[in-house]
Amino acid sequence: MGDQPRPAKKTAKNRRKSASANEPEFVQLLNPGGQRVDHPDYALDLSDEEYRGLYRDLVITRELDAQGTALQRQGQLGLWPSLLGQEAAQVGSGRALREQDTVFPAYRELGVQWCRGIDLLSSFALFRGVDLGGRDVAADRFHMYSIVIASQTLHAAGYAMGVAKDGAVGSDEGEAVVVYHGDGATSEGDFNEALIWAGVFNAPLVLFCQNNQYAISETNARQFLVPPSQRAAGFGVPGILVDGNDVLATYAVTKSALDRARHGEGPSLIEAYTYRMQPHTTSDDATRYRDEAELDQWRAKDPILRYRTWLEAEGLAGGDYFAEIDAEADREVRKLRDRVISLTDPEVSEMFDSVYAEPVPQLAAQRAEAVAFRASLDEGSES
Amino acid sequence: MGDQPRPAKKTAKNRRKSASANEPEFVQLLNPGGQRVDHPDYALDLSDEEYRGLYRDLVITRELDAQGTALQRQGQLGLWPSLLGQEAAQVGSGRALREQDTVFPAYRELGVQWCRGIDLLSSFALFRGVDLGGRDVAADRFHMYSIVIASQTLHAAGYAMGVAKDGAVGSDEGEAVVVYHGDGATSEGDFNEALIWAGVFNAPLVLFCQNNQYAISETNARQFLVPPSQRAAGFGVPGILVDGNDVLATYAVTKSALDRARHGEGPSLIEAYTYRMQPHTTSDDATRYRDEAELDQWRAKDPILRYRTWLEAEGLAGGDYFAEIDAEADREVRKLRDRVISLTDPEVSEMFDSVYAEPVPQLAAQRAEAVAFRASLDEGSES
Amino acid sequence: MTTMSMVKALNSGLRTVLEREPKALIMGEDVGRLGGVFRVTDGLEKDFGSDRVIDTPLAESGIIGTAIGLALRGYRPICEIQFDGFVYPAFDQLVSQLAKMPNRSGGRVRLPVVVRIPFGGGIGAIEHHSESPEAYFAHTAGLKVVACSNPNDAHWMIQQAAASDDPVIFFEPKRRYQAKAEVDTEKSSLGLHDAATVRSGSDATVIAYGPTVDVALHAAAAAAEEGRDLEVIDLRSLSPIDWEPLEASVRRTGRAVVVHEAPGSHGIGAEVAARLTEQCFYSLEAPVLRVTGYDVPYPASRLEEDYLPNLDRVLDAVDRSFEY
Amino acid sequence: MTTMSMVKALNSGLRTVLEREPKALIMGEDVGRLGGVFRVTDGLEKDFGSDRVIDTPLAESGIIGTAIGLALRGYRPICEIQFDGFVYPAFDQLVSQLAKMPNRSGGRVRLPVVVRIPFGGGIGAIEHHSESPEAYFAHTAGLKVVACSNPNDAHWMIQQAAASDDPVIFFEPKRRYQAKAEVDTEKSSLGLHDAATVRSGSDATVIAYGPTVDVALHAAAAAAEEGRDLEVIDLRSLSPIDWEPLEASVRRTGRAVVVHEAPGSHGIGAEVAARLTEQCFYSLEAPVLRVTGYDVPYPASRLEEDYLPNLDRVLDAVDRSFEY
Ligand SMILES: Cc1ncc(C[n+]2csc(CCOP(=O)(O)OP(=O)(O)O)c2C)c(N)n1
Ligand SMILES: Cc1ncc(C[n+]2csc(CCOP(=O)(O)OP(=O)(O)O)c2C)c(N)n1
Ligand SMILES: [Mg+2]
Ligand SMILES: [Mg+2]
Repeated sequence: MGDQPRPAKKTAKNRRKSASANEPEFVQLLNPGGQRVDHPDYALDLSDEEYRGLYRDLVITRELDAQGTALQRQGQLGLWPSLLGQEAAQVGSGRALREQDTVFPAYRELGVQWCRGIDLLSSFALFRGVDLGGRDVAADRFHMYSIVIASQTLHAAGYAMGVAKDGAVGSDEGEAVVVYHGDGATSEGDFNEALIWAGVFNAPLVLFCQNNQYAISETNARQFLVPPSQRAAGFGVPGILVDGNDVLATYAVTKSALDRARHGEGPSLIEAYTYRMQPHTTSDDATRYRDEAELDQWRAKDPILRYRTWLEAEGLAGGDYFAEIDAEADREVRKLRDRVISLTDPEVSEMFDSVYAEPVPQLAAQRAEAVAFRASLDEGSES
Repeated sequence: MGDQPRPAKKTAKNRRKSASANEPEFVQLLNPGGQRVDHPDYALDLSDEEYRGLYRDLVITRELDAQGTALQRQGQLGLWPSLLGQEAAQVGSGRALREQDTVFPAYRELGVQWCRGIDLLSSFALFRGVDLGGRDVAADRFHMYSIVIASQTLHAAGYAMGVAKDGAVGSDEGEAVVVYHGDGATSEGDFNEALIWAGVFNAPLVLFCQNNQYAISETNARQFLVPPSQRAAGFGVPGILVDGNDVLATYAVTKSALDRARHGEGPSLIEAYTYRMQPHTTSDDATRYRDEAELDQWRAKDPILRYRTWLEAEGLAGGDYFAEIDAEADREVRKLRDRVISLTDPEVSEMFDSVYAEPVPQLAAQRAEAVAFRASLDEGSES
Repeated sequence: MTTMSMVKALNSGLRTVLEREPKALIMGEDVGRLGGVFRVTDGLEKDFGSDRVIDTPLAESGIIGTAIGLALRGYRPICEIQFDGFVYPAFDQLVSQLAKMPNRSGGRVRLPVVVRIPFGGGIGAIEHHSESPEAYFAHTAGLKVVACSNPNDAHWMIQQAAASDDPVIFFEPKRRYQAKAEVDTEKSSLGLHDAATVRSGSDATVIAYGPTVDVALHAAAAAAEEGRDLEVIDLRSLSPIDWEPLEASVRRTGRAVVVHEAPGSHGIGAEVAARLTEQCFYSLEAPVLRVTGYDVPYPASRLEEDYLPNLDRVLDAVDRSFEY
Repeated sequence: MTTMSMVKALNSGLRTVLEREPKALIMGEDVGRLGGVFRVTDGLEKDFGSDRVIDTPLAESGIIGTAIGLALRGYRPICEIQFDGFVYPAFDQLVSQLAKMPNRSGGRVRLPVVVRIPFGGGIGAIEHHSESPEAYFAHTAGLKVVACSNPNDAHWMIQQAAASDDPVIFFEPKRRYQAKAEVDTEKSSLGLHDAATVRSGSDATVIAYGPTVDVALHAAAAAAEEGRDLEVIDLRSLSPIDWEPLEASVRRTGRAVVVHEAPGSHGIGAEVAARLTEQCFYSLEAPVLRVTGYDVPYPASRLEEDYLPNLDRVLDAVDRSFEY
């Protein structure tokens, strides 16, 4: 089996077939049953290796995320916002990124981070409370997690303006910027301002909305009458709705939007229609606002299951490969787990040392006081 | 001539004819040449008296506004934001309002205020600096001027939610709410949040955007790629673009949107395409950013001239009537002018008396101090 | 008298408000079906309907802006800001509109809006979930600002805030949410803007509010063992501040320490110190000292114990006061 | 030495920044073709192009949010907020992002963003055009806050702020914009965060910043005629405050009066009073007194002379100080 494009087998028949009553019209390349469907605007041309790689990413992402939940339950993390169910949205888009592209995440983008090949420890450190999520964002081209909803959309828009100012767009080597946000985020003024800025300044920005149906307990009905993918056009920004549980579709759609951006053709918005299978975070009790029946519906659309089915049907991978990936995931999880557990508490002084680039005398005095105070306590407890 | 609808004379021929290269596709019922044009969605059914009344409103509004500018130049006002050129947008929409409707203005809506039959003195008092624009807004159903751009759009959305909560919609007697804002205002987060709120809560709100082409010195190009009337749809809110210099069209379009709202059919947005013929305010120097040629283009679209031409052609009014209105405008202007000039300075105590409903001891002490201080100065200057 | 947590006390207070005042509304993110992330509004949507307990879009400026509009229409909205650190997107609507509109109107418009904000640290949370933004609002003319420190106050103050015709920013110390204490469900002896002497003493006055009242009380208990008799005053109202009992206390004790979680510089403690010094200059044996958060962004949770004022730091300050 | 207005001094300072620092940008509403409503950026778009002097959409959160993004990309944005009262929609981006992101990153990210804010009253303007919001920012850890009071400082401080790798909120007293004074275009003797003794005296210390420095100097001149020798210190930096010269002065004079336009309660004066009292307790002959705006929203312009601290109110406070 060569590296030619893998078209859907029964184009006309499969197309849109999957759309059930509660599914919108979206770009889909692989239906929940694991069958390839065609889309006139989105072809796919991946190598077998790449196809298998997506599976690996999906599985490892899911396992690492599950470990986040486990670590929180074991008291090793203060909080964990699970991405369960959203793996395809994150892996598809994450793998569509090129080396030179830059990511602005929200706070649930472990899968994207994984695809970028960045050490994931920082995200666990953040939720363990040993630091605030600092990393070398310039080297990583993956910015810090952003907790204040939608605030990062403006940072990304500004950054993308800077990319354009640098003349770093206009060719295949151009840089694109992608910002992740949720369905709830679209209600914040900042998100809408980001659309305006990106549009007016023709910034190479892709806004990637993971519409996981919920903003904590609130459904889409409380955020908008018309989905974000349709709102974008009103800002002069093309909007695309994609099956967020279809890793091939999210990959194809994101790649096309990124290419548009890197060639200087401006911003676009992708709405990945997906579902948050876990509560909002480990602090949330989702049984208060949704029922098992709804979860079951979405279980049937599981992004990994359908992809695995297709890989098998295509003969791209089988039991051995899947077992190998499971084992690798296990190793990754254990490695990370050990590192998380051995993360030690920060020094008191760290609270003071990064506030300003140019030191402030008053802070030096406070630092001394806090350090001395801790030392006196530590002495007290030692004696 | 009876009170039947007055259709355009040469329907097919006139329709859209007026749209020149730099005019968008908008609802127009009267072209710059003063000829009636038909629009399939917007009929008009006014009495001769009402048709004449619109002319009266247009002229008086223009003259009162000119007096604002004059008073500022004479040092009687601190500032004046002229509406010159926007009379049709304000009078058309203002006259479409029914008694029970409520208005949230920005800061340039003298014409709407006139149409509501409210004492205009408050707006002059505000710009004279004798108070902050307070009025009995509940009785007037016309709220205070709002200076912080777009902030009033949320107040109006909330108020309209309240109207719906009160069950005061759903019939011809239903209440509608209209909020005025500019083209620049559409860039603020608040404006976009107002669209979301109004949509999600199906509030009886009409957002009336006077697109006068400028936000101080900045043109539309710095605010949006796609005009506000098209943005609205992305929020599930119908948007309509209307010739803002055509009093008949702004009337018809606003009436229809208000009726929609009062019948419980939800919000809509009207973009009245018009032009600010004066600088932003009397403090602005518009020669720095626009030229006479542009002004000339818009002079040719003058809202009053075209309406007068049509009235004459229809035989609805002639020289005598126009002279009579000029005389009335003159009387109104002089009456108002005298009242503005005799507005006296407020008492020092007024700075303190309305801050809280329930008094605060510390403020009472500060009030006493300020009053005593002023008294000592006044004594000093008397002796 | 019944024993309950602050969350329950707030919940029952809000329930009473909704029962008695037909124009009262509750609005905010997740306040409906979920009952709020802290369950303060638990069960209220079920009992009063989603027309009175409103899950709003995720936009804080929108929450406050539409609450103002609802108040203009005669409603009395009680807004919840989910966490302290998420109030800032609403800042313009709070300080330029809610605070100023009644005065702008010459007193013709009143805006009976309550803005509930769970605040402060000590719960092991991530960034933006442990802020103490009260000084921003206390410095804003036109707002009233209060903070409850115990279930009884919470129960009554939320009702008084809802009854006020002025906008009230209502701070709830989230690390005290679950601590139980007695609530007198019959009547309240204090007004919304009264300070309360929660422990009498003669040697020095410790002034606190919200989460640090408990810290101050513990410090006073420890000091008592060392033979020092501390008076503890719960400010309760940060704007206006009820100066009389503070001044009377400091005139008696001659020493004062103010305790809050917010960074010290330009915090509430500065105003308390400045004003008390003005009013009690001859009585003071020592400057009014402050025990506060440091002038840094709230740190990662593993450092919060070092950031937060605690019993030892309060006692240290008392000692320093006695060194003068 | 040349004589120029503060507007011209800022303009030439900004021009120098744009010339020397290729990554510097100017952005805001109407800063381009119009040159800003106060003409501070007059001619800069013409000379440096609309790619470096950027007219932005009308949205303050967007201005600061995108400036942060540009800074993350290596640019050094200098943002203009058109008037003090319009900074609030940007509050979240200022206090939760601009202030905290460098610390969040563990110092790996620096945000060299300057936010210019024309502030204060006395220009006969309508509501929201005369605010003094400096205390909000001074209370925010992670920001630096300065205010210039004269053309020479304006000229140099804007360049120093632009050169700083920390975010700087830069307040410009708009009622002093047109007053001319000498500017040393060769060099500056002061750092961005230095306080300056602008008049030496031995009887009492008057502390001011921005627009009230001029008021304090006039008061000192008037006091001199009555035989009282006032020292006047211009704070210049509100965060951090340069405490040393203040403390040294107060130790000498034993009396201090702080003057600002913002409401007194929880204003900058509270911090100055509290801290000076802590540091100079034994030297103070009287409490540090404050002459400030009242605790009300900025009034209609016909009342602003009554609201603003003036020469007489400063002298009154000095008199009161001497009554102790
Ligand atoms: C400005 C702001 N307001 C409120 C919150 C509290 N909060 C955290 S996550 C969340 C819901 C976000 O929903 P969505 O944007 O759909 O993202 P998701 O969590 O579903 O990925 C809320 C309300 C916040 N972090 N920031
Ligand atoms: C939040 C805010 N930012 C800036 C300003 C300053 N300002 C006053 S009017 C104006 C332009 C408004 O343009 P637009 O909305 O088109 O209304 P127009 O004046 O043209 O009627 C600006 C920037 C303000 N009043 N409020
Ligand atoms: Mg979501
Ligand atoms: Mg405009």
